[in-house]
Amino acid sequence: MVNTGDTAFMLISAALVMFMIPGLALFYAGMVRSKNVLDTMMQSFFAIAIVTIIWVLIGYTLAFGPDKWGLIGGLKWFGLNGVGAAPSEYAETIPGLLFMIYQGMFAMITPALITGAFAERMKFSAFVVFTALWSLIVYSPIAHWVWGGGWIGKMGALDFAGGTVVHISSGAAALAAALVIGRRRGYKVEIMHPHNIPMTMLGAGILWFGWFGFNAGSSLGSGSLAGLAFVVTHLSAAAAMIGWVTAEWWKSGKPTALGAASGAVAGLVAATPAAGFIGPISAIGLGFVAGAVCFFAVSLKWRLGYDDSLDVVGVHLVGGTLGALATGLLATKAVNSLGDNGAFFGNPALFGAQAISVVATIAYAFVITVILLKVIDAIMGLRVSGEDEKTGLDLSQHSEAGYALHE
Amino acid sequence: MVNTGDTAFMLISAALVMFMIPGLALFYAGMVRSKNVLDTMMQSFFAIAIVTIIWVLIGYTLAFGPDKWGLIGGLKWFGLNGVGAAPSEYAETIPGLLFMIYQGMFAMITPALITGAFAERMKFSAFVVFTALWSLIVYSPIAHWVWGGGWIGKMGALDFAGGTVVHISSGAAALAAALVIGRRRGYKVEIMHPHNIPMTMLGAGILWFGWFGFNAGSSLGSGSLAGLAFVVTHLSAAAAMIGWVTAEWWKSGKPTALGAASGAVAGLVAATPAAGFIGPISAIGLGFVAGAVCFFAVSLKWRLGYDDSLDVVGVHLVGGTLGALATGLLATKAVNSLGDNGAFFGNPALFGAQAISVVATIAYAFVITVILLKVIDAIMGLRVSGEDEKTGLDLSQHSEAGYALHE
Amino acid sequence: MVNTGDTAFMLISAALVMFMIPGLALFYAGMVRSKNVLDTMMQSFFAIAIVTIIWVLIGYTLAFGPDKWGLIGGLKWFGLNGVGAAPSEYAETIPGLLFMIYQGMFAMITPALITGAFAERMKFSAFVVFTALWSLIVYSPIAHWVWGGGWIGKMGALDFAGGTVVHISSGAAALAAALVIGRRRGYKVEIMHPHNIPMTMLGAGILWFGWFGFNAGSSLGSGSLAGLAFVVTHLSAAAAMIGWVTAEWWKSGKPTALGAASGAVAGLVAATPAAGFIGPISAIGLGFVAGAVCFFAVSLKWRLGYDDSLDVVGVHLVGGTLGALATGLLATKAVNSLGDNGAFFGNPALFGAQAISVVATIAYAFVITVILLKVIDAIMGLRVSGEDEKTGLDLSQHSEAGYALHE
Amino acid sequence: MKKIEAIIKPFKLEDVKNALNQIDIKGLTVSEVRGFGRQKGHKEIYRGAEYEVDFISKVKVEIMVLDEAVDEVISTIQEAAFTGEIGDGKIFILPAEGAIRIRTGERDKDAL
Amino acid sequence: MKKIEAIIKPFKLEDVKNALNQIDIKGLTVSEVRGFGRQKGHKEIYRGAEYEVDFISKVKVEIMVLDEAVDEVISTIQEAAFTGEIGDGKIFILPAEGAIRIRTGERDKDAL
Amino acid sequence: MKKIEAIIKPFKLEDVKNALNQIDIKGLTVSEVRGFGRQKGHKEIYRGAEYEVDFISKVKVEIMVLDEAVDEVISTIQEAAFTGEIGDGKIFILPAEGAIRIRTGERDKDAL
Ligand SMILES: Nc1ncnc2c1ncn2[C@@H]1O[C@H](COP(=O)(O)OP(=O)(O)O)[C@@H](O)[C@H]1O
Ligand SMILES: Nc1ncnc2c1ncn2[C@@H]1O[C@H](COP(=O)(O)OP(=O)(O)O)[C@@H](O)[C@H]1O
Ligand SMILES: Nc1ncnc2c1ncn2[C@@H]1O[C@H](COP(=O)(O)OP(=O)(O)O)[C@@H](O)[C@H]1O
Repeated sequence: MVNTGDTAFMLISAALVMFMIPGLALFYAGMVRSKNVLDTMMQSFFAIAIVTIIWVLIGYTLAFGPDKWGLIGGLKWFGLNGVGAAPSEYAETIPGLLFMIYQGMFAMITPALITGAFAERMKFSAFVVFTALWSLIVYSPIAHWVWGGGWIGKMGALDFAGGTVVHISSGAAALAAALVIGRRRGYKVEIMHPHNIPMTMLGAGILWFGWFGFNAGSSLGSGSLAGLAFVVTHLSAAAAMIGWVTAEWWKSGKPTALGAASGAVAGLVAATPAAGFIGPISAIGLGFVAGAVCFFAVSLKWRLGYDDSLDVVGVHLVGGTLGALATGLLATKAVNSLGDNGAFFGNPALFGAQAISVVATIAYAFVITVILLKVIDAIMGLRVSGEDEKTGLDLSQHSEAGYALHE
Repeated sequence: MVNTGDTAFMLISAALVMFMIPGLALFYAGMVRSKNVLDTMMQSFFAIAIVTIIWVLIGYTLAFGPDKWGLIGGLKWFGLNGVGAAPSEYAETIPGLLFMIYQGMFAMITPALITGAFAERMKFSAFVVFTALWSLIVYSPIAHWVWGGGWIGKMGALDFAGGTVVHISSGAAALAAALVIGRRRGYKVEIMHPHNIPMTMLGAGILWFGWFGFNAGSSLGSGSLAGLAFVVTHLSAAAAMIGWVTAEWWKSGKPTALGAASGAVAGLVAATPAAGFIGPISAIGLGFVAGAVCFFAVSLKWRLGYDDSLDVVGVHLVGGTLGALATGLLATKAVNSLGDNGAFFGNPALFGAQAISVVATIAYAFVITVILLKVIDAIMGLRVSGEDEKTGLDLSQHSEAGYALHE
Repeated sequence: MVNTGDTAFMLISAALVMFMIPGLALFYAGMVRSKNVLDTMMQSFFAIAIVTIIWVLIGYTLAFGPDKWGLIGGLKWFGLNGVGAAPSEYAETIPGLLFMIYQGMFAMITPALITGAFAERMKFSAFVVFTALWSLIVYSPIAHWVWGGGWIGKMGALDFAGGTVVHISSGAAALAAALVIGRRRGYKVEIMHPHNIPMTMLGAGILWFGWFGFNAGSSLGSGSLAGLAFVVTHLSAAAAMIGWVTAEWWKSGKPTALGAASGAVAGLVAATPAAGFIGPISAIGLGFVAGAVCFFAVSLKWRLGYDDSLDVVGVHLVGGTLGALATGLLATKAVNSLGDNGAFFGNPALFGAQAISVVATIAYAFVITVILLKVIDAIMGLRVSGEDEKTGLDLSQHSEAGYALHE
Repeated sequence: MKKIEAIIKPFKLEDVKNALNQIDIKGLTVSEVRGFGRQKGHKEIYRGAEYEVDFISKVKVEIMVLDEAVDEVISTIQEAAFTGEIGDGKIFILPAEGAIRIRTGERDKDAL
Repeated sequence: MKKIEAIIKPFKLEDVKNALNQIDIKGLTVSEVRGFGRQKGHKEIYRGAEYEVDFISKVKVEIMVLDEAVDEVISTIQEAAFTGEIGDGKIFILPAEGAIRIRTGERDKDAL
Repeated sequence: MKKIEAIIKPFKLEDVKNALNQIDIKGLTVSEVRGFGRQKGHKEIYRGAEYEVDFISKVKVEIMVLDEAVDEVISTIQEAAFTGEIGDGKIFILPAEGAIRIRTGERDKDAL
């Protein structure tokens, strides 16, 4: 039966997750050069549009429809047929439509996260095709595996709010994308300063705010579990900000604002799979480690030579993996009796399940993304011309300039 | 009796609608030249201040007080006398004061929407007087007609969240204002680039987020109806983004970021009257059409020669009219038994009622706005001097500069 | 017992208060010179990080643990021991962890408010140490006095949402900080324009939005009291915007956008202690006076010669004091039977209690802040070198630039 | 060869560019500047504090021209940038010794 | 007639403008520039990657003056812009051939 | 003494600076400009309205050099800024009469 309190919380949580996407647009756009600011923002905005339509027509039923062989959902809810006021089996106190759209917001933000990897060089048309297909072929299946009655969920792996489904899948896809599309012109030669760090910080602030809807909302109702997830999320973000800034203060001699913003996001990512399963003090530990580790992870790209423009791999793949594995260690039924115990609480099996879910998600997302991009490249080309890249994508792809001459 | 879940949702919804106004300020301000950025933002901010005071003192009772002749509310709740903790007859599960302030947020944003039409040239003092009077003489009566027990509501016309009350009224007033105040200096000669499109996109993101409070909140409680309105709103916005961008891609050869943001807003506008009355698939259709139609509508101003600076007519008048009429076609009791069936569901009478409500609202808002502006012009002057317009309104009206020299 | 509606509202309220901090970062950062934009933002962001950790480990129990001598809380909840799903005695319908984190958000924003006083010249390392210690030695005790069972609350003084705890304490600390750290180089000689007023206005919009969580949320549940606090907050902000702008229009001949934003914040501050205790019409009066008074208060710094960079004293100390005293006049059991009557409603004793609470808070916060800063100065130095100050804190403290060359 | 520098009001830039275009000037370079001169500045107010700001936004147009074109360029700018109000700006003439087109290496006359 | 160009530290602009004002210089034009010179640049750090940034924010002041005023203008700027630290900047002197006030058509001496 | 002004493509700035550095040029000043020339502008579209925008972002590099260094500086810039496409930009040579280092009062050769 629909409960007004649960529904109120889930309505707002859905709105909050949607608000994360403009937040992400700002977070990313502040880090690119000003000639690419609009293209970067528009990729996030347009991901909303594309995925919304795909999700309501078919993505939702593929993810949450009746399970087929543990791999994919059936077509029962094709075109939202039968999805309405009545609660679904997944959340028995909120309207079925609301569960559908809440899950849809996750489907939207996931491909938007990937855009950070190929920022400043992908053709907008290729981006559109890629996002549509990726959502169908990568996102919906993985969501089904974990949350829709598929094999990962059945195996007993825990993912409270999308550590594997959202962050690892997009992070692995980002790595694939960075490798397939290649480096930006001038990478490692020119200095590619973030053009507007306050914009990035505002984006981080919006992300943090919206993440409460993302993680606490994943309890699918209002109550103690939501409260726990809220607290774990916040503590992890705060601790990760300290972790990142401490690491860079020690390493480069300065605490940076971009580092603080990045650290917070890393902590939010790491908290995502764990939020409803671990205690507050564990959250602080997890966050601190995630912040420091992601700081070192983003510098890997310089050594390994791939150009993941905005560090989706270092933050989302690494942070998400860390969070998913940490859940296998730190989870405890003491805070959530519907959860499970992790290795530190006497149940090493959970860690195993977590590790399998991580590896499977990375492998699937990486391989399918490579194939998808290669096919798109062959058919329509992935990358703008060198001239267009130098001019900037705002002018070349959209005939717009982000900022006009002062008047 | 006050229900905590309903009240929780309405408290946050009221906050979300309020947040739309700074969002609107950014949406508009990004599109003006940098010399007018503060004046543009301040008009939206100050609309909050002016209308808040007017609304609590008298506007609320004029709109929602006991009906007089179907035309206006009585003075029973003058100065909020008798408005308190107890629920009003309009919303029986939330405190009366909360219903009052929730409705007040609608009253505030409506004149703020109009400011886009006369941006970059109206005297700030004239704006203040206009906004105060318009709220009293135009907004409160129309709100009464539709929602307060007046003739439009009695006639059976549907307006879920303000298609007529908010968007058509402000859109018609915008057309009147653009005609009365005349074009900006240099219109069609100089290039008047938006000075900061990322700012406009952030504004669109905030508007979208807040619109969930606007439309889902218009169910005046938490539950299935709010869930439906939420989904319809989101789908319409997403589909309209695609509609607008597709139309411009086809017409001008490029998909633009400003187009994506504008399309989303057009879809939100079109969904407003329909949100609680139509199904999700209808919402996609409505949104797509609204996006494409509004794209063509905004270019009308170039042909017809009036200067509606930020396209209030093309987006709000056209989008609102489309949504109101579409409600007359697509509404179905299958999704909301308290609603009605539209022409496509066997009840052409609804379309008639919708059409009458649209025409009446346009006529009333347009005529009264023209008269109001002419009177204000005669008494105090509407428009800044040519010199002030060239200098910019920030310096001439406010002695401020939006942006300082880099230091 | 946990109520889903109350919990839903408090979850979102906690998120809203957290969102105020990035809002504050923007509000402040828009007013500094562009060379200090990141340092200013980062101080607010980092205050979240530092205080979160301190709060969960020890600050919460010092503030809300079992009362010791009316002065401080005991260590019962050290490290959140015993704080979990069960409601605390302070809020019986929401999870204990949620009450803890909601209060934590107040603890975070309070030192962030102070940063406006020493903006553009404090060493980042000194800021970190100061914030950590201030939170422990000043914030937690005052919160205990007022809300945690301490002497001010027992005396019968009212503080709905933190007029003394948040605004007076931070405002008094700001005055202390401005005096101890001294003026910025070039103060009164160079023109120190706000570098980006639209950023400040966006910040004000976010603050206003979040303040609904701050004030209405302070009813600790969803219902009529929250509705009242919401309305009082909004009306006070709107009226204060008019009060400030009217005063400056009369005094300097122009209504400014920065004035509108500042006035709104002043009104929000003044409403904070009063929100759940006074009626709507009183709120309009309070707001209007607060706006006008704070306008004049900010100009005091020019006469008295201290450099409170971003007017924390004029807005938070003055506005908070005004609100706290006004509560002693305007409070009435007619709107909240659990509140009290003020002097205007036959109970002058309340005004006395309010006055004592104000004086005690100012005295304690001021004196301890002076001592703290002097000690920190002696040990590690408070202020950046003259060269670093001229270069700007972004480069000198963080090796970052807020904005890159246009490309 | 001369270098002409004109400081003009920003909203006159389109006019000046178009006028120069019509007399076959094929290149010019523009930058945002702030000018101080007879045109009085403006008051700015921030939280009640009033500042007299002397600097006014202007645009600087730089054009390299052959000696024979100098007069025409000057009179064209003068006409196109004229409003008759204080602050219309100045045109400065500086001697120049050469010009090179980077792409081709062409020099002087051929480089313009 | 000469054109004086001074590259100075941004926070010295007010001082320089006021000093020039006192010796009766009635007009000048200012722009934001980035300088590279002996003053060492600074390190910037973005997500752990460190960059040595050579360019430093400076302000360029341009003043057209009559020959007889050149020395006074130079020494005034020199004094007002002086801090004694590396990076105080330079003053350049360029020959100029004429000036025109757009509003009136006045030339040279009368145009300044 | 000469003043060299080069208008180049923005993404070539690092290259030009480094190349000049290698021939021992110790100072230069850079500013953002917008150029109009043979390189065709671009279309911009705002809500369906299309505009032909003629101005293109460029960077101006200014260098004071001694007469004997002029040729080397020019050829260095030419090489470093070259892409071979229209819009690579120009180098202008202007006569200059002197330079002063504000910090020390050194003049001309010693001031550079
Ligand atoms: N001596 C000068 N050197 C350089 N620029 C000048 C000089 N005098 C004026 N200017 C520039 O010309 C602009 C217009 O000058 P102003 O005296 O205000 O008006 P007018 O050109 O009508 O006499 C100034 O804003 C400034 O940028
Ligand atoms: N040869 C030059 N040509 C043009 N500008 C120069 C030249 N040398 C220096 N500059 C400018 O002067 C500024 C100050 O020069 P710098 O060598 O750093 O210090 P100082 O003036 O104390 O010797 C530089 O940032 C640059 O803008
Ligand atoms: N006569 C001129 N005076 C000043 N600047 C010029 C002139 N001609 C060209 N420029 C500048 O040089 C830039 C490049 O010129 P353009 O004609 O586009 O290409 P190219 O240098 O390859 O011939 C222009 O954008 C403009 O900034």
